[in-house]
Amino acid sequence: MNSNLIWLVFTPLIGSAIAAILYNYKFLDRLITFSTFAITLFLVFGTHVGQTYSMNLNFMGRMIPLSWNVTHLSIFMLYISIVFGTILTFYSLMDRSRMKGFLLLLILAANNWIFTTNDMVGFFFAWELMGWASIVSVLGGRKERKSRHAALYYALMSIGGSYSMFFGLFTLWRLTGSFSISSNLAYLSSIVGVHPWWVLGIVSLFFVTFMIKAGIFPFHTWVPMAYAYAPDTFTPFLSAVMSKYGIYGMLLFLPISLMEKGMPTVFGLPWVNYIFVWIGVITAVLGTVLAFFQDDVKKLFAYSSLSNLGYIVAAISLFTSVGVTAGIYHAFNHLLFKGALFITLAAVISRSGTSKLSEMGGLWKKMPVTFFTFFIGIASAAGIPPFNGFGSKWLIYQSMIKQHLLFATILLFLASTGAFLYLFKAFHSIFLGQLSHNYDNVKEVPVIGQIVEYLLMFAMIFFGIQPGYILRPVGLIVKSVGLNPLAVMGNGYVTGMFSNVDMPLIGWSLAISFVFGFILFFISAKHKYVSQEDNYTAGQIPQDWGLTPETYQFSWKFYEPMEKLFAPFYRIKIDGFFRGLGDWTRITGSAVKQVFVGNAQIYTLFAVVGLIILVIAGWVA
Amino acid sequence: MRNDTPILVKKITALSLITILMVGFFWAFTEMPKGSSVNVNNRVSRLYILKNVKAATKSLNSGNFFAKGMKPLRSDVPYSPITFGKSANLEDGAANVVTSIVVDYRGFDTLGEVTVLFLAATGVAMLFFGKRKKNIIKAQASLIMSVGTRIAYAVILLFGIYIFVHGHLTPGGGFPGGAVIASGVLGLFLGNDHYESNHLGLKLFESLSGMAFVIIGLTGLFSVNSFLANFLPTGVIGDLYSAGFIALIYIAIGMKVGAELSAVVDSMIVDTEEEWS
Amino acid sequence: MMQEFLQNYVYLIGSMSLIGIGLYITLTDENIFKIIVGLNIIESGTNLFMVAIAWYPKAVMPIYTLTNKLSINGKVIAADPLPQSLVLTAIVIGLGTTALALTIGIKIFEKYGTLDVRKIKEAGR
Amino acid sequence: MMFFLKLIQSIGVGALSISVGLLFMGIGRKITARIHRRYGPPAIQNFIDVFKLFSKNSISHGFAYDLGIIAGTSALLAAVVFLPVGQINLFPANSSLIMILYLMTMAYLGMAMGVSSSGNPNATIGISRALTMMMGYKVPFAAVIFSVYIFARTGSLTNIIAAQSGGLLNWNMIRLPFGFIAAEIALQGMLGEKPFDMAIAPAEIASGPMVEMSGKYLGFGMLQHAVGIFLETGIMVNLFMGGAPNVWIFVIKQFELFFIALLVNAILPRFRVEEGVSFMWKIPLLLGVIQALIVVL
Amino acid sequence: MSIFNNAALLIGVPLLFAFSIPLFGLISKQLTKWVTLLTISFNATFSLYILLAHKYPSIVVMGNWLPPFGENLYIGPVAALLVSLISVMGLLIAIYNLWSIKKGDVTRFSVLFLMFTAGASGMVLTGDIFNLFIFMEITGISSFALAAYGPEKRALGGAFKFLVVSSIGSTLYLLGVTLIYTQLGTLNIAEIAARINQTTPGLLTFAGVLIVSGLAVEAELFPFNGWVPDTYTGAINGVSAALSGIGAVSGVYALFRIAMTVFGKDGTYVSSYGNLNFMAVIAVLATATVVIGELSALTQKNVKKMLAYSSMAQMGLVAVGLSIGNELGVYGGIFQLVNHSIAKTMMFLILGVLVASGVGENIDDFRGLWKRSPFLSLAFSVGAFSMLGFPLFGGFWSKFAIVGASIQRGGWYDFIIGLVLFASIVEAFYYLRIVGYMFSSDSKFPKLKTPWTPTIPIFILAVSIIAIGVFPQIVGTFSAQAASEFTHKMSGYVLNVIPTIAAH
Repeated sequence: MNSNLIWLVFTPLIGSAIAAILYNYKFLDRLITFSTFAITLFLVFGTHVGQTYSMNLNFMGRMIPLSWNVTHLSIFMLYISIVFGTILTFYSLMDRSRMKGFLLLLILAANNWIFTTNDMVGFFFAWELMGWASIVSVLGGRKERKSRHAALYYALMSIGGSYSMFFGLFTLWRLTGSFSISSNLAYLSSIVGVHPWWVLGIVSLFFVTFMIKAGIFPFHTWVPMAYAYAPDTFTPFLSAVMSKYGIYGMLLFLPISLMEKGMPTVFGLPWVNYIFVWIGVITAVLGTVLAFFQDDVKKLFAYSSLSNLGYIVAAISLFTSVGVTAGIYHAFNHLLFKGALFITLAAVISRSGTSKLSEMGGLWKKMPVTFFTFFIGIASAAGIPPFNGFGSKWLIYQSMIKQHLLFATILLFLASTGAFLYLFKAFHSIFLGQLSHNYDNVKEVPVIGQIVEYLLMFAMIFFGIQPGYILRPVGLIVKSVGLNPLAVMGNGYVTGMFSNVDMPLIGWSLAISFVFGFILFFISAKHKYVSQEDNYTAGQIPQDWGLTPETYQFSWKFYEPMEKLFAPFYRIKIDGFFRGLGDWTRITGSAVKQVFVGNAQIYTLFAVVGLIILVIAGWVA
Repeated sequence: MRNDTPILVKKITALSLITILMVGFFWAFTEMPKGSSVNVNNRVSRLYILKNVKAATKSLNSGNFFAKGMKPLRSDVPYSPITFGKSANLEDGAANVVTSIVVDYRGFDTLGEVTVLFLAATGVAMLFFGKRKKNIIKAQASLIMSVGTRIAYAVILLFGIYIFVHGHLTPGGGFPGGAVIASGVLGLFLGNDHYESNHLGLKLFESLSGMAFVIIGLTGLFSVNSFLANFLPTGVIGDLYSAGFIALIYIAIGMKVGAELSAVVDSMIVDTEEEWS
Repeated sequence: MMQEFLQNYVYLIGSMSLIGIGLYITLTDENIFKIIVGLNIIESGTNLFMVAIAWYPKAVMPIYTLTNKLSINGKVIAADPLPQSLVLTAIVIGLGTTALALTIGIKIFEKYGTLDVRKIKEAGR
Repeated sequence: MMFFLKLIQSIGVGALSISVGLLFMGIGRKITARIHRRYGPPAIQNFIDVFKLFSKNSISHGFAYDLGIIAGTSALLAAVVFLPVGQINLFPANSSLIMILYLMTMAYLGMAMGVSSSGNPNATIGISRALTMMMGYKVPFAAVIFSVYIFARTGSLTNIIAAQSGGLLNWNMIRLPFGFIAAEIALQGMLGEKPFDMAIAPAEIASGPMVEMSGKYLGFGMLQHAVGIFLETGIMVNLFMGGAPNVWIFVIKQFELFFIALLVNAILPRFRVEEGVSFMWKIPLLLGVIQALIVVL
Repeated sequence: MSIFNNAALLIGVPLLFAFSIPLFGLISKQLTKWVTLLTISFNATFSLYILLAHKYPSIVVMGNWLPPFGENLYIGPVAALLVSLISVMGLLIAIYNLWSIKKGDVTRFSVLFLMFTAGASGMVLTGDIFNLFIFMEITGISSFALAAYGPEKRALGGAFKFLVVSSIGSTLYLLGVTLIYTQLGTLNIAEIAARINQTTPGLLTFAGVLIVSGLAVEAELFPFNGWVPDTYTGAINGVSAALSGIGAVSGVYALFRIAMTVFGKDGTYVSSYGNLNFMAVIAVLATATVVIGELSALTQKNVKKMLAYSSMAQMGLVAVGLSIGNELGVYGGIFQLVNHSIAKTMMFLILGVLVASGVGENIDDFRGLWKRSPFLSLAFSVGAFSMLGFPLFGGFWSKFAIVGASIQRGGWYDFIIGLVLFASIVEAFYYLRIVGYMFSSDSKFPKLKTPWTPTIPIFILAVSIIAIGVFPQIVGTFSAQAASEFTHKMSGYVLNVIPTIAAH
């Protein structure tokens, strides 16, 4: 029966092949993609923790064991990724973006493989498959040149990452002679006390890969480009699911830090973990700061994703029970709300035809369902109770304070407040404010899109007030990595270190106060609806103030004061390093090219010089 | 080193490089066997000279050829003394040991060698391919020249044929013979302003003689079950009709080389104009 | 002394000098044909070197004739025939290469209009 | 039964917060007027205003406008029930400070959504300023909160109050003086009083967020401000002044804090937004960080 | 020792037909191309038969003189695999040539092409160190002439550079061979390999330096590879394809046959006798080649030139893999050789078709190619992905093995592979840039009409890349056997040729 683990990988591959054949027929392609996701979901229902499977791959006459092992973490990740994928592909049935279903299915196959495999060969293979399929997927964005550029950038980062992992896994293989993840991890844990630097080196090779995939601080530069210029329907998957692969990988390796007895500690943390907490915090703050002034809405939310992943990394790096719980919980929450946000963005962009904030505005009347989904999405993302983003953020703060990481916590809080700012900016610029006359004929998304949006709304509220449904499996994961799980008092409770939060209570409180608000609203004097243009400044023509209709919408420089505040930040070009590296390589390339001068004589000279060097070497040796 | 390096720098660099290289060479030669200590008996040539390769093979197959430490015992291979004009049915009948190596023991090299020459000639002809221009007469050949070359041509041709036919007995063979023949053709070109070689004939000679070589080789493969094996009786050493297929091959080579070099001369002398349209 | 030098080193020095001269020409002369000549000289040096290793003092020619005994008491006294046959091959190969090189040189002169090796290149690197 | 009891108590707390808030606003107007050598309106003027506004017809710009403005008040009311008010502590197990702060954010979101959907750029400018300012004061306030968390080893207001029991010297105000000063300055920003009132700067942007409000909408706005004052000063009282044994003392303590804010408001001019934020990130944040270092080390 | 003399036909038949092609040329010029095609297809069939029917290891005795006395061909796993590769590539390029070679001296071109393929096969097959030189020259001379073919003048310049450098190289090789002969008195590779430690170490080192330098010219290792860019760029595309898909294969084979079998010292990692470890020398040269090649290709705007530099770099990668010297590394190297041969041949052929249909060689001309010719751009991308080591494409497995082996070896190979991987990122950049250009939609030009003849080889090659990627054992099985031959010089080579050499 355990062979269904294989089918988890093969079903999407087969689906992908069929979809690839039919890819010219967009609807069929999408339909097959959706149904494959649904079938895979059924296969996941048949999967349970502790299932293992192994087979041998013949590699140069030597058998390489491929093995599968379902852990609590893997089954959790499988469920959340596939359920989200199913919803997304259902949404994509009526979608007009150029996402290729078969590529998504390839990613699904890699997804299932990554989450269930217990050998590094399979892990690496799946990782590569996932990386390349996503790179090709990014290519189909609306802005062709930019998406090509983004895909190239992403590809280079991703190749760099996979080479790093390549190096790491073979180094482990050299040391242990095995590719099995679990036994290699056990080996690393066993020698970490003896050779901490070795272990650190090897693990950091893997971590570079994971950080690149998740887009953590020094390697975040590809994220905004790739997210922004990917096909609109693919971006939700990229942000919601694919960024979690890096987190998954980090979670695999983090238990080693438990054993790091030989390492000096800072605030009770091994210093490596401490550094990672700071990396997470820097990512969170950086994402926030950079998100403020984006005019491209997808870029804005890409930076937002960055920021949230910073939270997750900071939390799981603590490797305390609260920290890991909070990290995984936030990973789930981020998947849900950022998925929902990007899906609504896809809906908006497909209707309005632009992703520029300064060109949109006032769409709330035209697309009410989308508007509400987006509203709840940003409420979740801002961590407003009782929606789903709150609990995890709350736990993250607690886990940080528990370690007395005060500055880090303050910065995270800054990031969170900032998040509210840019989220509102996006909200305002898309849905609120003046409706441009370009969008007079914009309609709500088709029924399928609305169904998905209702579903997502429901999910965000449901998992907000019933966090127990997530916290219980998270608790199992925490237990399986060797930490004490947090107590789960009930489905509605988030249990913290210092206090508890009763989410349904907050829900009730809000609901009742809303009822009172509405009662007050309806019993008081009448109101009448007027058009948006009928307002305080209605008598004036914007042009008189030197304003164009775009700037009248006031999203042009929403946080202008902040620009002055953060000016020093902007002077540090974060991706300058990578661009510099690229430029340096290019210049070196041009210089090296000069070696080949095109003169037969000089080529002969090279050969003679080479010969002489060898002769001298032989002489000396 | 760049294209615009001054010539002096270039020369000094080249000189110093070559000096280092020469020093290296001479240093290596100090370890080489001196001229006075070269011992053919330590080399595989001993077997070729004494024509006891078959005996060596037998000893090899019985495992006695290589001593401990994989040192070959070439001097221990039994041999029968060879007397010129008397010894018959040797494994290789050529009196000229170099020829026996070139054509028989290492005949495959020679096939390759012929091919190289053939390819060079083909390449030359290919690059000069095009519409033939009228011969531009650079200098009128004198009467003596034009008559003399024609007479000499016959002699040279005959001499060339003699050289390759006697390849297995005397110094010489297919290549020198062919070259001699080609020099005759060159003489014709120099002596006659309007001389045109018979292209069809050259081509036929070239192809057929080359094919003959391969076919002889293939005959060996099908009759003696080894490519380029000597399938003819070797006769008495020193006889003209001896040494099996060596003479046949040398005739083929001679004709081929003669035709090829003539063709090279032809293509180089005759001006052509390219046509790619 | 002199004899020993002649026996041991003169061919080697000769061949190496040829190689050196050829290499020098190849490395310094800008004329294509001179470069080809240089290559040819290198080849000659190599061939001389190969023949030189075949010969040793008092060696006889490796041809059976009525008067020429190649072995005395089981000891071969002839010059080594194998390098000689190799040289034969090498000469022919050198001939072929030279012919082709000359042809290419002629065609280069036709098309580039120059024999300067520095000018035979494309604009973009 | 329990549910209804809590419900009624909650309604009571809500009503208390509204009335105390409106009262404070009225007193504030009076005091400010006296400082400005004016007579000023009566202290209950704001109650009158609210009733008046709710009975007037008004215009609206759509359901988002309605919803947002209702949400602004309701969310604050929902938050206020978790605040321990003197002896009234409705949900002692559930009074996490961070939770209350985040729930307050809902109110800002609702308010901002409502006024922005009107499409008036002045409102949006006001919102943008308000949010920018929020970024400014939240950070030093967070520094202080986390210092208190670490100091008291708890995050629940109930427990923080309990930790300060036993007299004046146990108050965090005394124990964490730098933190208190920082929080006090942050409170000035939270209340939107001068020098941090750039969001509603009437002369520049026609009262900013309130520009499109009329009738009951403005009424809701006033209610929200009232509850906001109650909630924010209440948090400060609980954090630094050891809570209160009963409601009256609680209100008096709140008033002390509000009074300081009023005095500052009355005498200081207004900052520009970026000046305000950078001020917040210099002095209060520095104080907060000093406090945090003292606590941690 | 099993003797399989009929395999001499692999050399004999092409020679016979090469000599006879001028006669066919008298009948019809087009016929000669078909003769070439059929001859190479005989070679391909026969070598595939040898490979698939597992007729190896066996030797082919020439002239009935058993090794080490006469000459012989040795068909080991390496030779069987590479001869099949060379012949199949030759066959596919010959199919392409049916369409592409229409002007000029078609007859002689056919002869040269046929002998180029046969010479490369001979180089791979031969068991005699001097015979190797002869086949090197056959390959060399035919490739000089082929490279000079074509109406463009740059062809001549490239061919001349190739000729000069290659002449120096073959001279060095010949000197080295002579030095070895003075020591051991034999020219048979197996005997030399077995007795290499009986030589004077100093002279051995010197001979090794000469031979390695000489062969490095053919194997395209820096600094002996100056000719590569100009020659590849100058030659017509079919010839460039042959040079990278056939010539380079035999060059690398020869280099490692000498370094690993002749000079090699068996061990966990093959090293070499003499004062200098030639495997290490080659590793250094190869790394330099990879880095310099990729960096030079980075800023190329001319796609053909870029492919040329990339070809050089890929050969460096192959050499890195082989120079690691354990089974996994050699496996990876040979696998990479096969992959590179297939992919680069295909890319040059595609370039040829494109150039013939009026698309320029410049990278800007590739803009929007996807719309103009979907098949060609897809195939080109497949090749590029294989080069980059995209999973499910052939190149993945070989790169995987090479990196794995170098890390397994550790030590300074960690550094080498670090450099190589850096270079691979550079490579990824320029290949993906082209792919990106091809799939952009901003093209104003009409659709291309692709003739069907050249699409056959391109299609076969593209399919085989994917097939190898999905089922790596297609090549992997043979590559593993080849690795075992290379890494065990006595049991893999010497004893198969001269079984009684170690009788004592």
